[in-house]
Amino acid sequence: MNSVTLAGLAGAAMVGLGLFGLITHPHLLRKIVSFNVMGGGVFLLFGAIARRGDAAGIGADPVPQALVITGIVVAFSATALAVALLLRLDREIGRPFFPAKELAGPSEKDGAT
Amino acid sequence: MSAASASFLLPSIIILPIAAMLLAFFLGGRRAMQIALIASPLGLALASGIAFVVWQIDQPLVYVIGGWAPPLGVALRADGFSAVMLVTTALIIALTGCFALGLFGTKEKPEKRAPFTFWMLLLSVWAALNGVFLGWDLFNCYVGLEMLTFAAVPLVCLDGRAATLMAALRYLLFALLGSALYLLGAALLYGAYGALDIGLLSARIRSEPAAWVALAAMTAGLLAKTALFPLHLWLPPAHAGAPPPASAMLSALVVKASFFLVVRLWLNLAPSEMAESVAQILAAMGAAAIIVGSVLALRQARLKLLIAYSTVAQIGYLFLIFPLALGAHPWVASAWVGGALQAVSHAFAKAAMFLSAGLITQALGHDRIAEFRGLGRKAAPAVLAFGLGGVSLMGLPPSGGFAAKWLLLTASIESGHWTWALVIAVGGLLTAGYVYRVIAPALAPEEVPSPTSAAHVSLSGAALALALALSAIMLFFVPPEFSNFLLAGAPGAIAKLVR
Amino acid sequence: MTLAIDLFSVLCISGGIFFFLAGAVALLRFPDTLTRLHALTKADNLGLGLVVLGLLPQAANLLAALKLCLVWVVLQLAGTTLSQLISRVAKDKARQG
Amino acid sequence: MDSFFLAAAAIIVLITAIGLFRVLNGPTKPDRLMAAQLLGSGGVAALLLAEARGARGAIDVALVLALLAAFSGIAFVRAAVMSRRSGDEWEDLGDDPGD
Amino acid sequence: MSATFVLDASFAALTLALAAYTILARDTFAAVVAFISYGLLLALVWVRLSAVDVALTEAAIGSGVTGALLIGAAARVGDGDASAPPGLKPLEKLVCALLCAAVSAGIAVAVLSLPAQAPTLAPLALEQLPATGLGNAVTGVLLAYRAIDTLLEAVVLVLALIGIWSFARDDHWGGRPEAPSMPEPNGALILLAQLLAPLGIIVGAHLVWAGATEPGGAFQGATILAAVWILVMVAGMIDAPPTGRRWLRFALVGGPALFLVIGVAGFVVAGAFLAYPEGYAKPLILIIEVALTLSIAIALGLLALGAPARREKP
Repeated sequence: MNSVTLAGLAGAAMVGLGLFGLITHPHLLRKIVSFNVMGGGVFLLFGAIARRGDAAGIGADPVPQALVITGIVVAFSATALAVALLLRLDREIGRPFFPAKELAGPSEKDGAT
Repeated sequence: MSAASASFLLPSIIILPIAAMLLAFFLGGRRAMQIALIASPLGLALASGIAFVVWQIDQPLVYVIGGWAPPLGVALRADGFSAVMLVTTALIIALTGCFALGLFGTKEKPEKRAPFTFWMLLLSVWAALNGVFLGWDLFNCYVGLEMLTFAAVPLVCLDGRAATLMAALRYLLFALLGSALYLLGAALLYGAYGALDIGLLSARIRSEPAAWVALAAMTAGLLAKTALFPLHLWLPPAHAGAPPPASAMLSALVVKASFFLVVRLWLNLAPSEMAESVAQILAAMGAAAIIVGSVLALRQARLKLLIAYSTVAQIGYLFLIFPLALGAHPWVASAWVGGALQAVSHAFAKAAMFLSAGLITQALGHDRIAEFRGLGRKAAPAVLAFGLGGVSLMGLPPSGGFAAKWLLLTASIESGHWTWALVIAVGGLLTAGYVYRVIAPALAPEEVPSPTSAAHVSLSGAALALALALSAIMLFFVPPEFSNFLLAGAPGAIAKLVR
Repeated sequence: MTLAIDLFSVLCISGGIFFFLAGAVALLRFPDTLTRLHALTKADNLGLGLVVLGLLPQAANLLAALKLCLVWVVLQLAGTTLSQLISRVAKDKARQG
Repeated sequence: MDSFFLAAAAIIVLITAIGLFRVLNGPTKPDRLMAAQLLGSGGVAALLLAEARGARGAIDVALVLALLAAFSGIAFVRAAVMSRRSGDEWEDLGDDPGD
Repeated sequence: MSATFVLDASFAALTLALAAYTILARDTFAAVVAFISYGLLLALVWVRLSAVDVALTEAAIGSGVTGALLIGAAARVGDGDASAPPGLKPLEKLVCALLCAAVSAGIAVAVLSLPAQAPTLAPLALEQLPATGLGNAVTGVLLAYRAIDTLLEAVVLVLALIGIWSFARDDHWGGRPEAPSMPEPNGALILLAQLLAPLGIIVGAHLVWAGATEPGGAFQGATILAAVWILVMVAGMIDAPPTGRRWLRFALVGGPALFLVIGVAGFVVAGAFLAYPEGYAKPLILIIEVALTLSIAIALGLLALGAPARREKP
């Protein structure tokens, strides 16, 4: 066992934790936070893989590093999108949850026009 | 034209919608619509060009971006299947774009939220789809998928009602979970094999734990995005709640992108011994989707929800190809062609059905099936387009859906997979059931004839819906060469078998 | 000479550790939010300040030394402003409630 | 000297992290925030020590952290003030025991 | 067991503990604060993994801006305990927990089974680096080898912004986002903004410039600029811009558009899309990076500000 494998295992555990939060939390903001924890785990896994690819004296494989940078920016955009949607929804229905009773699809006056 | 000189078409078809989108965003307002309308025929021309070249050279067209060869760089690749999907996408984008003129066509000066956003998202969906269908690098495909999600989610809630906002957020959460799992798998594959290029990976991958975990995670993520049963819960409210042209794009095209990548993973990338053990599971989920989706569609009281559940069912058919298109058997070619035809004919039929549902809703002011009596008189062209789309969905001849299902059926029977053959047949009957549920009352005369006449339905809209439905029908008449074209660059065993 | 510098660094950084510890203890033991806030800010700044001071003679070049100071100044500014903001809101709240 | 830096970095992060854990459950929101702030300073200190150990670029990370340190705190205060204004209750900004 | 391993192990344990707290905490606000700290520790872990470029990104975006966004949202929506639907039953939770544990275990098995001789593209990336004129291989990957991903990502930011704006009310379209400033002006905050703004601009520019040879780059620099911009807005010194303005749209698409134009020019002058002509790679990359930085900074700032929420007078 070395530090790098440990980082990979920690990443694995974080993915599981994030997944658990995403599935079980009814609070929508908690789901969004959980998604970010899960993302952190995936990125950390990438980090361990980059560090394993240490060669030619640059410490870590640059390709996975670049992928993680892209991934972090995409995850931020996703979070911003989800938060904006959540805030709008919260304003409409007054609470940060999906209602317990399943929504009835498009409303009656779904003119769609 | 040599293959090398024509390969510039591949990046071009990604550049075009992106450039159009950036320009439209800058110019704003009405220009967004005009740019989208100008870009779509150009895109169709590019897509046809790619299809023509692939057909001519009879092998995949490859483009190495920036001259940096994989594994360091990224390549794009179009095989027959990609080319067909590109053309389908361009056609449906163009036709739904024209249809949307009635809904989101803007004349006045100040920029309006929903119309402007719609045209921007239309261009973005298109760019992302082209990226995924040409993607030959797992991470490049990830970025494409994310782009698709970010474009598709706001389409769901363009009208801003609480129900659609909820549907959009649920869709977003499912999609993000899917992307995270997909990225996880890509990371593991890179860690194990040092490449993200599908071609290089397929040469290096072995049946070992890292590969199994990676492919399982990616597949689970993609299935969540495709809404394969039992991960379909987000789809019906999202697709039924969106405005009709948006629903058409979402149901016809967007869900196909993640299915396309599942095909890439299991038929192009995974070693066949791995694929064979998973194929039955995928097909079983597909079969369950066909039955459950169709039964749920039968029970819907609202037309748009019925069509959305029908998408859940029709996606199931696509997954039947996995056990049938594997190995060196005589039937794999028909399974492969059948699967591709199903993807394409469903795209046309479903787009036609959602657009006609939009017209029907417009004519009646609601989409409650129970109150459809007399609809045939009020909105005849819309009902006709819906019916023709339905013919293709249930697999009646002559239609693209019939060709697709017939090929899948014969492949199942030849390979001895009687269960799948039975499911295809039962699915067809159930489909006939829910299409009949809509058509029968629509054709019945009204109990109390109302004075209103057929003036409600926009003729151009109906013509576009009909054109889409007829495209689904016309796929029945494609020449046999079309099969060879679909087989160009098809995954290893399938292509070898034919040659 | 290097020994003297190293000794200086060790002393300063150890002092820094002490203040971080003090900050953490203050967070746990002090009775109310405002006193915790103030104690924490001080400990925070002194702790980091001493670490920076200890590292200054170890800096490779002038730019690195400058960056060290910059980090401290920025954090000092941020911490002070934030604690001022929070205490103000807390006071307002106390006045209202 | 290297091992001293290493140990110092570890100790600072551990101390501040333990402080954070102790306070995460409250009593009040500002406490939690300040504890996070303390961990931020600790992290910055650790990064500076890492740079001294030869981790190139760590100081830039420290600089970025320092620049953004106040950011979430300010977001918090602003949101607190806004929700107070709009009449929502902001239960534990003062000294009333929360949770 | 070496001292560094103990350090790494304790960092990993701490980060994991914070992740667990983030997920399991009852209180939403506490969870978000824990998440911010989690991001901070991740940045330290990235430094330990010799990935300083990523550490910078994580510190700036992963922890910094994301944290601010989430904390603002948490303050807005609160716990909502009263309206909470009934949660999962303990048994269902247990099933979920087991499922997630199985996922983690599966990934762990995969991690442990990775080949001892790790495949790497590092030597290849370094070997080709002189052709780009860059000194930082990560920037080489982002702007040369995999430039298409970076281009698409810059477009994704604009797209996410369009998505967020589309959640506005119809009559707010083209207007300004909700006023980002504090209700009453605060002297300390204004002073902070006045001092940090020039510093932030210098540091941001430094990160972009240094990115060619050392850790840093457009995304990290842009985040600092975005943060400074928001700070100045929160201090009330400037207002959020109206989202319908032509100059703002231009600033947003300028970076990706220039990237695209240079990429298309590559067809003609360098023989491939997104290829750079020999000898001109470095200046072109720097131009792209500067343009991207500005566009990304504005996009990130606007993403954090949210949908338009005020009517703009025509």
